[in-house]
Amino acid sequence: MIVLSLTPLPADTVPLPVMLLFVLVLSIFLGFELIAKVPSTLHTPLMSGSNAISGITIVGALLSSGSGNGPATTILGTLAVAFAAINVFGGYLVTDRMLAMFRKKDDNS
Amino acid sequence: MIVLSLTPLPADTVPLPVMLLFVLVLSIFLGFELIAKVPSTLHTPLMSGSNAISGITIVGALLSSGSGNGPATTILGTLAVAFAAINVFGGYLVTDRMLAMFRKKDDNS
Amino acid sequence: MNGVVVINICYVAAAILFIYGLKLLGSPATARRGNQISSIGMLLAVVVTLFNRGIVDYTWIVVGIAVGGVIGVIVARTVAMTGMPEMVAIFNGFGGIASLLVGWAEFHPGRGHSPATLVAIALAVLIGGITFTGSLVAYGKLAERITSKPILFGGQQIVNAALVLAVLVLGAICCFADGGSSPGNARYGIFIAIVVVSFILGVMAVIPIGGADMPVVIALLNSYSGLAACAAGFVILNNVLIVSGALVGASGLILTNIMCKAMNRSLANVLFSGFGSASTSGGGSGVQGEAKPIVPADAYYIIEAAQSVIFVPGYGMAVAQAQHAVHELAQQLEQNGCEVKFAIHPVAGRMPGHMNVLLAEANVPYDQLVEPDDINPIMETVDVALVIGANDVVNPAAREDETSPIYGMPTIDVDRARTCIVLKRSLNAGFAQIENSLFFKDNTRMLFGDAKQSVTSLVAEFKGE
Amino acid sequence: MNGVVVINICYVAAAILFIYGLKLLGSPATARRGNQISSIGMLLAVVVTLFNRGIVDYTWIVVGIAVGGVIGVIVARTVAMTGMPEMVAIFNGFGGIASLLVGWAEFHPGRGHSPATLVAIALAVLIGGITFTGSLVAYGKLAERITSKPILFGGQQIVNAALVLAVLVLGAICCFADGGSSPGNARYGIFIAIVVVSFILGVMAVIPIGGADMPVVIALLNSYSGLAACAAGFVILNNVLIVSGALVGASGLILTNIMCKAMNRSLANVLFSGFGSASTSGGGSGVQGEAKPIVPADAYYIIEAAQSVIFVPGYGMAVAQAQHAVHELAQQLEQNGCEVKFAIHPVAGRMPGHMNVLLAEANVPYDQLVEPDDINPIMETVDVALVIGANDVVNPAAREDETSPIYGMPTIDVDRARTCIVLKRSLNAGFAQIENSLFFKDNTRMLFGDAKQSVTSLVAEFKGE
Ligand SMILES: NC(=O)c1ccc[n+]([C@@H]2O[C@H](COP(=O)([O-])OP(=O)(O)OC[C@H]3O[C@@H](n4cnc5c(N)ncnc54)[C@H](OP(=O)(O)O)[C@@H]3O)[C@@H](O)[C@H]2O)c1
Ligand SMILES: NC(=O)c1ccc[n+]([C@@H]2O[C@H](COP(=O)([O-])OP(=O)(O)OC[C@H]3O[C@@H](n4cnc5c(N)ncnc54)[C@H](OP(=O)(O)O)[C@@H]3O)[C@@H](O)[C@H]2O)c1
Repeated sequence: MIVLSLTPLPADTVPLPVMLLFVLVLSIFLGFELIAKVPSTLHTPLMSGSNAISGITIVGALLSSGSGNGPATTILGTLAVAFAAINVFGGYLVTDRMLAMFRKKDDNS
Repeated sequence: MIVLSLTPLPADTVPLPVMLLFVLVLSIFLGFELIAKVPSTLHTPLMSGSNAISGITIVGALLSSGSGNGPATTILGTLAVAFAAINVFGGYLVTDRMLAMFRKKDDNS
Repeated sequence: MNGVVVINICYVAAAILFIYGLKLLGSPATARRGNQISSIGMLLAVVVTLFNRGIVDYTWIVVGIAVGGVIGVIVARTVAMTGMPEMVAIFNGFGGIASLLVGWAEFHPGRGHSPATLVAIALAVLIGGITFTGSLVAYGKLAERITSKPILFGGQQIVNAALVLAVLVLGAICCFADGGSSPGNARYGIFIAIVVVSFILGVMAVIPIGGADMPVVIALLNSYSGLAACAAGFVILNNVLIVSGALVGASGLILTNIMCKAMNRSLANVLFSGFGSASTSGGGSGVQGEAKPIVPADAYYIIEAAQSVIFVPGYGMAVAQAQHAVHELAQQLEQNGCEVKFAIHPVAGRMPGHMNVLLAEANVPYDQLVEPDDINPIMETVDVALVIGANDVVNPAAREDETSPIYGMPTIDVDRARTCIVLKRSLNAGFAQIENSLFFKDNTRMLFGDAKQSVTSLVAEFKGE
Repeated sequence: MNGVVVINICYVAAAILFIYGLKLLGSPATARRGNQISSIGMLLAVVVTLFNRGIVDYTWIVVGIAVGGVIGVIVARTVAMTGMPEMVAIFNGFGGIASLLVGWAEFHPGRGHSPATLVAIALAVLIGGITFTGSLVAYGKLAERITSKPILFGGQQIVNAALVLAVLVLGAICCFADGGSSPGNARYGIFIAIVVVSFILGVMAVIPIGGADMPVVIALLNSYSGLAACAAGFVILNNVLIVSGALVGASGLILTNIMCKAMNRSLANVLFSGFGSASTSGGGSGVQGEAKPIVPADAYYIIEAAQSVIFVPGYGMAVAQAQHAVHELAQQLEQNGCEVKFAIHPVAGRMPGHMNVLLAEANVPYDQLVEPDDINPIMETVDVALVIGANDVVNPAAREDETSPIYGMPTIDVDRARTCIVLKRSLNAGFAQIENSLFFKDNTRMLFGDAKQSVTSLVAEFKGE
């Protein structure tokens, strides 16, 4: 009764790009839901905050910059690291600076 | 200057279970955002509708039922198909029946 | 692009349809289309699966779908709107058992599994099993096939703890012993033991919970049936199961949470306190004063003169099937120049949104329905509050009596309306088994009798005019 | 569990932190914590990446982070709140160029790529390049380093179409010729051509758009910078880039959409119509009647007697840096027993939420801010509307004049307040270059002069009492 078989279920082989597509689609939906809830008061910090998040491309930049794949890759990667780092540091800090200013009625006067 | 290397970037090998975990996490967040928006008027259809969606396990059931991996697997799989099909057919139909009854003021009287 | 890629892209599309369908469920105007879109997603997922080259024989698939489909269609066509809670309960169970069987079938082929897959199988079986028997018990309690009182016995805690321990130990052995490489009879025995213990656990988890709390249990089991599908998704490494399971899991949890908040109780209190057992029940009639009965003819004079009337339906409206008569009365009142609203408490009836569905069935437009937060602030301006078979959700004890078990629960404060007319058969308590001081207030009148009959007589008075 | 699994689980955690951070941005009370949580996610993503065994040399990484970090910190510390729009514009550009460089570096190593990867690289370069130069032009227009008028020339459409065609052809050759197997000099040349054309496209896309529409462009470019990161994520097959990129992409698109709605124009109209070019501008002063000027002393008597005052700030408040003075005046009015609110139009100023940030900087509590939908219905009950350097967002032509280019745009209807006092330097038009009939209404008084000076004189009148 017990048959030894290794029937290849398709999912065993879900191709990585398809999985990434799945992640993309879910993130887009989630992004719309989350951001639609941000009140207009916070739209400027939202923009500078998403500047900072778009600096995530630094992850790819680090891999190139440190890969040791010859000077061209290193130069391009290092430039990318620098630009992305401006976004990350500048974006988060300026957002924090702005948000620190938002107060409710009872917090002041 | 051009070096032929095949530096293994880690991402090339993102393990499938980790990808699935990623999908799970994103779906949970998305689920909470979406369902928190369903008004209380629709909570009963929401429950029967999610009954229907949980019938998605029929996908796994089909693979077992039709796998030809011996009678035990076929029986278990076929039972699973039947139960899941009850959920799918019953869930969607009853939800539709309910939702067809919801009317705005100007639709009637 | 090979077949596997196409199949998987279709699964992505199916998941998108589920998500988009749920999004449309956010408004009554688009909800029906949302449900249809979701069902197209399901169709797509099923159809592409049939193209999987792992499937060699379609005979039993057809049989399974036919049997399940016919049963599903019949149930969906025939179930009464008042029977929704029971139907949802039993369907949750079917979802759970299906996931359990998928895990079992995957365990069965006799091939070795990685520990990770074995963990996923064990979770699918455990959650699926608990969901299955738990849902059957919940169904039995709701349908009053078994007592709706909490079933408590000595040493219950100890038995439960032993069961949980057993399932953990069995699970660990099943998943990690000798790396899962060989199936073996011993392992199979352990597996079957896990199945059995899961079933027992499901029963034990639900019997100590009183019938009034079944809606919470059902929502929780709904969530579990989603999690079981998720676990099955990790077993067969399939995305769409994981996404859908997570959506259902989130849905059940949110509803559970909403109900607990509406009852001002914690989930732990609902699950473990034996709320509503003999010891807490009060039962019986008027010890707090004298209730003032009224006959339909007199009630008619009151509502006929009213400028604004709110209806507050409760479980009794479902029992009496009075929703159509209620709508007729509302129309008579409106023709009479009176402003009519329906105030719906989130836990009125026996499941979330229960009253909304019944009123929708009776053609009451949903924009005439208001929530407690909207109506309570202007309750003083309401001439007559007509309570149709509601009890716990209008109990002023929640505001006034700190010793009451429901103290702090948000209610519809009908006692603050100018006049309140309560339609029920007796002075008996509601499902929470708590006395209701509303019945003895000065501005309350009791219109005894079956809700449908009482409402019909009121309609007759209007028509007789 | 090996290192790769750990690294990838950390990426999942980083994505969760980004998502949770954005969720907390949903309320001003939790927004700051949300931003901090998001930054922890970024830190986590960077740190685990450093553990990647593909990284063999940290020298240039340290240099890059140090240079970028120092510049970022300095900019963040020194930028004035009124300079936010310019800063966001230029940062978008940096995000775009970083993604372009990542794609380029990945193309460079001289190894073969699959067509799928080449497509991802081409997209990262294309979107990144457009974002970069487009943002620089937008920055220039906002900072008025280049003319803020639309730059239009004959044959523009044809040039643009040719560029788009060129990039498509080049992209197709680069990705699909000989299966991408060899890098080769020819392919590299084509790749560089794509980079160059992307840069030109970015410039061409933004120059025909007028300065008043730059906020929309910036939000759209914000979205693009996210999409570029997404594409880079497909290049290096990394989840966290895809998730974050999608979040940013959604954010930019939603803001774009909100602004277009608030202006009652379609996105296509904003991008392609050359709105605000010389031909549509009206310029100049009063042809519609006579404006009634007022001096601060008289304005003081009006507001001193008012029971309720709303402030309607616009871009002129930012130019005059008048926010602190405005808050002081509001406090004086409140001490005087008057009810004060700030009505903020969604496109007042030069970016969404611009006025909110300035008022927050001046310590105005955010619960004193109201939206047009809240204040318009009760405008008749407002004694005085004080318009501080706003123009287009209070233009009654949007309601009254069907021929006006802004007809149908929702405004703050200050002309329906009992009295309206407008603080600006002249009768000149606002950024949309449209006449404003508000200035000539019976109940409008013009308090000419720099907004800060005018407000300060009003405060002085109060204090002089
Ligand atoms: N809906 C949910 O999701 C949910 C969730 C969790 C818990 N619950 C619980 O369920 C209860 C719901 O409250 P509720 O106010 O709707 O109902 P209830 O408190 O259970 O009271 C229903 C009342 O209806 C009356 N009734 C029964 N049959 C009737 C008939 N044919 N004609 C007229 N009256 C009839 C009964 O009184 P007589 O016997 O005197 O006629 C009874 O007191 C609450 O305790 C709530 O906590 C609900
Ligand atoms: N915020 C956004 O997100 C966004 C997005 C897209 C488009 N826009 C556009 O930007 C415009 C925003 O409207 P708005 O009403 O805020 O501004 P506006 O229409 O641009 O008008 C600003 C007014 O401020 C006055 N002003 C300038 N400097 C001043 C000073 N130092 N003291 C006093 N007054 C001064 C100017 O008049 P004088 O020269 O006479 O002083 C000018 O008319 C709209 O056209 C909108 O469509 C904004």
